[in-house]
Amino acid sequence: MQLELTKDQEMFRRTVRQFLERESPLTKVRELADEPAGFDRAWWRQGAEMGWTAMLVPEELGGGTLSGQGLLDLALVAEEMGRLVSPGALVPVNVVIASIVDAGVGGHGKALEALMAGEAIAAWYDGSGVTASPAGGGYTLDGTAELVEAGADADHLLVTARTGDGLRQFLLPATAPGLTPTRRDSLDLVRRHADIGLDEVRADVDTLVGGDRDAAAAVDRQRQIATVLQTAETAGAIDRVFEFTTQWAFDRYSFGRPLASYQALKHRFADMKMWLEASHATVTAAARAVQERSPHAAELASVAKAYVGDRAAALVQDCVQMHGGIGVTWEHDIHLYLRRVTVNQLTYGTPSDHRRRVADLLAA
Amino acid sequence: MQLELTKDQEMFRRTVRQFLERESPLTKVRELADEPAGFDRAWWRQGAEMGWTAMLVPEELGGGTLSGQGLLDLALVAEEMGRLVSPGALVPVNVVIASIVDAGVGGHGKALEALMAGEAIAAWYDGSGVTASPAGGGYTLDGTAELVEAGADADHLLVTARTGDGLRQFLLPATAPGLTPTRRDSLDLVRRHADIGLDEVRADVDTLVGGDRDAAAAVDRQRQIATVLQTAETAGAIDRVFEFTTQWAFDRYSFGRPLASYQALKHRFADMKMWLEASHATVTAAARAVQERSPHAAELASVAKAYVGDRAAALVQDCVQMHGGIGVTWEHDIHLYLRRVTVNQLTYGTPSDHRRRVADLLAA
Amino acid sequence: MSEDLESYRLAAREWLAANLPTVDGGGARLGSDDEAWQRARELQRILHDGGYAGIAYPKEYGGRGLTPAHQRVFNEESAGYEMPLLLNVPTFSICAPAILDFGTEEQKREHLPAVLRGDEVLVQFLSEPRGGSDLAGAITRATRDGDMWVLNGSKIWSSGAYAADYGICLARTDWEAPKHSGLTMFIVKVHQPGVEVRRIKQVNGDSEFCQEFFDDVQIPASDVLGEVNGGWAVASRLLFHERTAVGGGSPYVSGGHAVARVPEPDLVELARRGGRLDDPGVRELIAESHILRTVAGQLVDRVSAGIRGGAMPDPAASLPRLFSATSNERRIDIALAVAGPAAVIPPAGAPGDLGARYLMRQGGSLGGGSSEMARNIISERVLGMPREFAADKGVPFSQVRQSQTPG
Amino acid sequence: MSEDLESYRLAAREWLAANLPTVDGGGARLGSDDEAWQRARELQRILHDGGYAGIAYPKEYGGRGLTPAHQRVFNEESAGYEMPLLLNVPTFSICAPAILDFGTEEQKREHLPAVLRGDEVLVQFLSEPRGGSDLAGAITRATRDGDMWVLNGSKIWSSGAYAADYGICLARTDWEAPKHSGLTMFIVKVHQPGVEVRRIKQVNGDSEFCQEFFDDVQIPASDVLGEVNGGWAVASRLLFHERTAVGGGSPYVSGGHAVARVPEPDLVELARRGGRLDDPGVRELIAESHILRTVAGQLVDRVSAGIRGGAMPDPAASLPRLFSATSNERRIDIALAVAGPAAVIPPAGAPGDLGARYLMRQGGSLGGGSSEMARNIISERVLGMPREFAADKGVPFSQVRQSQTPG
Repeated sequence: MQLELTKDQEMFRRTVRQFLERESPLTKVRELADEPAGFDRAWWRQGAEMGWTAMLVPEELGGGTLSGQGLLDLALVAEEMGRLVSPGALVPVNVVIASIVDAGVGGHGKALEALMAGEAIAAWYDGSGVTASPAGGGYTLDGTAELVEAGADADHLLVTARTGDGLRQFLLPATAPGLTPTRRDSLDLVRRHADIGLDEVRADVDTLVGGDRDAAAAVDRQRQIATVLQTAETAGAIDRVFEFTTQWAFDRYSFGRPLASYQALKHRFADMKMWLEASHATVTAAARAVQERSPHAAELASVAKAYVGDRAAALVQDCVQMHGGIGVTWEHDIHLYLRRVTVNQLTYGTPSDHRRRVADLLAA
Repeated sequence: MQLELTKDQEMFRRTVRQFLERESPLTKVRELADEPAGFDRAWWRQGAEMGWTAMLVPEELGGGTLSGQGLLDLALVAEEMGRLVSPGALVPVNVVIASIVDAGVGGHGKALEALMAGEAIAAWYDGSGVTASPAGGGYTLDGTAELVEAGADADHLLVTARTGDGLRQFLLPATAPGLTPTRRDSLDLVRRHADIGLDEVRADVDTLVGGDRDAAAAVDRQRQIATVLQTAETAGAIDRVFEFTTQWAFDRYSFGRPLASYQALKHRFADMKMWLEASHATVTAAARAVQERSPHAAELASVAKAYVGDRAAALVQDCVQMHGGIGVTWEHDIHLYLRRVTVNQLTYGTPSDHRRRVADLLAA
Repeated sequence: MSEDLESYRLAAREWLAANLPTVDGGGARLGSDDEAWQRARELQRILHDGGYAGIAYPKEYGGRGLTPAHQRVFNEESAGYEMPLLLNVPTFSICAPAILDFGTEEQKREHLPAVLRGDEVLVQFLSEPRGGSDLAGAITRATRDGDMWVLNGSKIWSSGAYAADYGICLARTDWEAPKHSGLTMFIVKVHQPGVEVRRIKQVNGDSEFCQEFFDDVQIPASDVLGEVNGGWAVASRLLFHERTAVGGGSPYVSGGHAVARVPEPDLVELARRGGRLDDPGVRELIAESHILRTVAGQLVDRVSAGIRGGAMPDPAASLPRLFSATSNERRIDIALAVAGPAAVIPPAGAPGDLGARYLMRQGGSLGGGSSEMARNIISERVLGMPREFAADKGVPFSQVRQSQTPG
Repeated sequence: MSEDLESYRLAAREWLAANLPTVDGGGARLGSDDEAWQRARELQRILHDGGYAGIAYPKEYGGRGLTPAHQRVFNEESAGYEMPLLLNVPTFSICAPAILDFGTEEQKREHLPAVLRGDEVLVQFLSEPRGGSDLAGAITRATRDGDMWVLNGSKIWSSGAYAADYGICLARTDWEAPKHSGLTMFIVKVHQPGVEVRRIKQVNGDSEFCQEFFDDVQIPASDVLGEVNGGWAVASRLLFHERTAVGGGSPYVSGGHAVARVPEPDLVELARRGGRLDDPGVRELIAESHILRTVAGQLVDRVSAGIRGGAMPDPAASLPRLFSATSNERRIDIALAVAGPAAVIPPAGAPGDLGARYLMRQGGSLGGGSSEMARNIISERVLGMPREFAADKGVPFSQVRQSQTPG
């Protein structure tokens, strides 16, 4: 949680929290586990109305922020979603929205509109598994886009492809001939990933996002945004886990006194509190840097992911341990959080990937 | 410490301990810090008389063991030396002795005799910084032997050199023309290392150890012996540190009760006790495997070094922490131990080197 | 003696080859269902009839009266054969030994031969929903009623209770005594009126653990194990047997492992599949995992020998316990790091069990007393440090504060 | 206000350029010798005469009466200039603020202007050889004798005491009261009969810390700081100022850092020198170290803002303290791993300070209260968990058990 919120931000956060607590409490999340997409489109539309898809869009395009710093505002949504292990596709939808806006809307106005209205969902692929070959004024795309969040459920796919001349990005409709998504299982109950096969997919020039130039810088920026939102979500998740585990330590008695009175446990809670505050600190710093397009943005985003990725998982596992046997039962909610932070840890770059990224920047 | 000692071993251990406590207590070790070689030759000869140089030599060559398992007996000496951060050159002398014995004594009888009598000291280099070029029936050696224990003080140098046709090992007198040792500083107060320059050093065929065959297997065996003795010494050192730190925790009162009554500290002592026993367990297992020339000897030696190297340093640092400010004063003895275990950790292969070695064996 | 062991080994080898089916690589057949339990009973019957059941149990109670060394020899030989591993913990290595230690002659004759024949499966009823690791804080109550005791309350974390015949159950019988002095241990028939066994689903989908609810369950007075209000002595002994078994040092374990082990993930293979086997960082992780596993085994050997030979006190059994719990946590973290995202979002067709293992990472520290309890035991009973302040010490149990929440 | 700050910044920039020498890269000039202390006093005099001493101290005691924001602005501008950093801790940020909080009008007028002129250096006399982190367990005694107090005993871990003019000294004045209620704080002249200051050599060769021996030292009654037997309130305040300073949040620190920092080892350079800069494992370690340092700074910012804004309680200052202590330990381990054997056995001509740093690795957790104390504070005063049982609570201090060994 950012420490100092404006009044607008405070109110917005409260609104989002109330909405999530009412519309997608953990009982609902458990139910959604059996749904293919893991979330409900009507629910998502309500979120879009609340502003979940507007924060990275300038006012003249129908968007708007609370504080003038859209990414910080959006991080509030991510944190609240983390607190309730919410479903949805906050990261890819907003990354794609930001990409369209950054690149100049061009022919993607209708897609942008649908995404902002919550009528459509987008997926985003930034890996190196797809190649684009020039063909008939446009390109033909081939390969496999692995591990795409919401990949089987999205209406639009922003795909990064390699060419002989750098990277290009294309915004394709999910219905494009030659696109074949295959769902993957996930540890998370409601977050969905798919591998998408691309077999001679035709991509005309008007599907390009950012024009026919190297998209490397755009991809970097997209990754930074994804990292900020993902780590903010994780920070929200561990906030909540730490809250209810601390409460448990006060309520639970062993040998006639509460767990919270045992020094060995107190010290572990102290360490966890430190990890928690440090996680918030680094997420906030990364969000600011990315928002301001600071020259350190890439570095600070990777710092945040490497730190939060590892510490959050350690924190939740330690909280499981604090709960004893009940912490590993299906009935207890803590595993929902452990699933989410673990999936977050390993997607959009593992902590190890991000450490290597930081090293590249340091040794450059 | 091996758990089950024979009566002979028990008595031997007691004798060694009494000798070290009398002749080289920590006050003496502090004095020796100012001596170039870091130890006294007369003291070393007494050790040799006690058997420090005999355990890896068969009876027919004037050696002998206590238990029939010479390396396990010798590990007792190493442990006791660790307990008092003793000076001396136990590892290189015994490695060189074992190498001569293993290879067949040949023309190295006098050197072996002098080493066993404690009249001479040997150094050993197993790195890749020296090349041997055939010349006039023998070889010419060039290069730098880095980080050689007792390198500037030894009378004999067993040097491993690369040829176009595998490795060779030569036993050279320290006086050989073209050998130039340069001392290096060390964190340890009495253990000395040097870099030895080799400039067109003439090595006749009779200086070869193991003949004119590839010495790779011999070097492997030497490394195993070095690792066992070094980790045994470290295990002895942490034994002693754990002893006096535990005592400190009982004696030291804070808020009207002993440190040993604080659960957070008790739990750290429990972890340390676990590391300590695990260290002894893995050292003993490695010593047995190397003694028996088990096919797992190389693996278990590296397992021991990787485990003990890291845990011992962590244990001593944690014990420093338990002592508070006094633990980082020159006056307190604990830094002598920290110096020794740290130098042991990083020489004869770092824990990282040994992990990579284990991985090579696993992935082969 | 050692020649005797050698000939024993050869005879066992021959008998095993002739009487038991072999199993593939991964070791024992896993199972948490009724079929697996049924099969374990059948296998035990085969062992029994062949003279290989209860090798270190006394002859008068259906065992063979041989030494732990004979059992070890047999265990070494039985590697690769299908064995009734499900019966090792708690039946053979925890519950039956406690009956051997504390049972009346009648109890021993009733239960032990049946156990060794595979006819009786035993389970521990110790933990309680509000109790955590404070077993002596039990609030399940037994009230004397003539020749019978009447049991009410609930127990939890009993492994395989649904398949067991009897539970060794700790209940409070005197509320005005301090906590340890008001407990009694009972041998309770599981399948009888008033006992409800509910299986607990765990995050990895297993439902081997159970919770039991007791509603006016009738227990004959002759089924008290040990003394009335002397139940804590029996419970302590159960805990000792449990630590020993989990630490790998029980003389009553039959077959290679105390428990049916889940096969280890092959990190070299995982890294190879991810194209990362040449990465030195990944290689170090793989090695670290192997090193921890190796040292864990070496520590079991050292501590078992130390306790046997008297060089270490019994509670030292907590050392390998703590090591295995903490190193297993680290090793599963390593497996996740080596596998990367495929660990939690497996590609179609790939095995997806690594993520589930990660969710259960704490399993080793929760079963058999937590790592925290192990650290208490090591510091207090191995190193002799002062005991933790217990707010419930010497106080009538009726006045002790209890948890606000079950779980 | 923010325009005021901007013009203040410009003026400071100009003044600094005109009046202070710049220093190279590594930042402040290090020193633990008399010369360095002398230089610090001179520099402080220059600042004072230029109107930049005690920016956030009240005007009536020689300060400038401006806001912490002004001090921060000045600190930002002073980066790269030679500054009297030695005076920051404890003089400016711990001792003088305590005099401001608790001193009589006379004491404030006597000491604070002198401090801000660079004429007085202060030191804390809190820890004792047998005391560890239990500061309230002090057994150094002061006995009233007419208008004077007579001080006997010993203090330790006072940094730079040999160069200081006054020590803020905690002594026991009532042995029949419980520990916290029988303490009094004194302002003790260091260079006077009966005070012996002995420098303590540390493992890295530094001898900045001292031990003091008091033998019938005469203290005028007017030099009591705070109330007689009310010394613990003053000590608590000193500790608060210390946590704040070490955590980076003191408004009284002058210059870029609270303390003169030893330059960080350059891991990229270390790895390059060892030929290991291309090793991915080594690269990850280098990054991990950088990440920890970065997050440490981010946490300082967050917690400072949190305490300033009231979102966090004061004791939250222990969070960045604990982070910096534990992460520095990890970072020095990393430096050692990156450098390999050259860290502890440097080649001829190479710098050999990494090994010495490793020996002092615990420095950060020992100074300013140990990491254990930080964890107690966080769990008890930030999270509100129950306090540790104190065996000396409410007991006349004369009956409290003491350590068997000094140290």
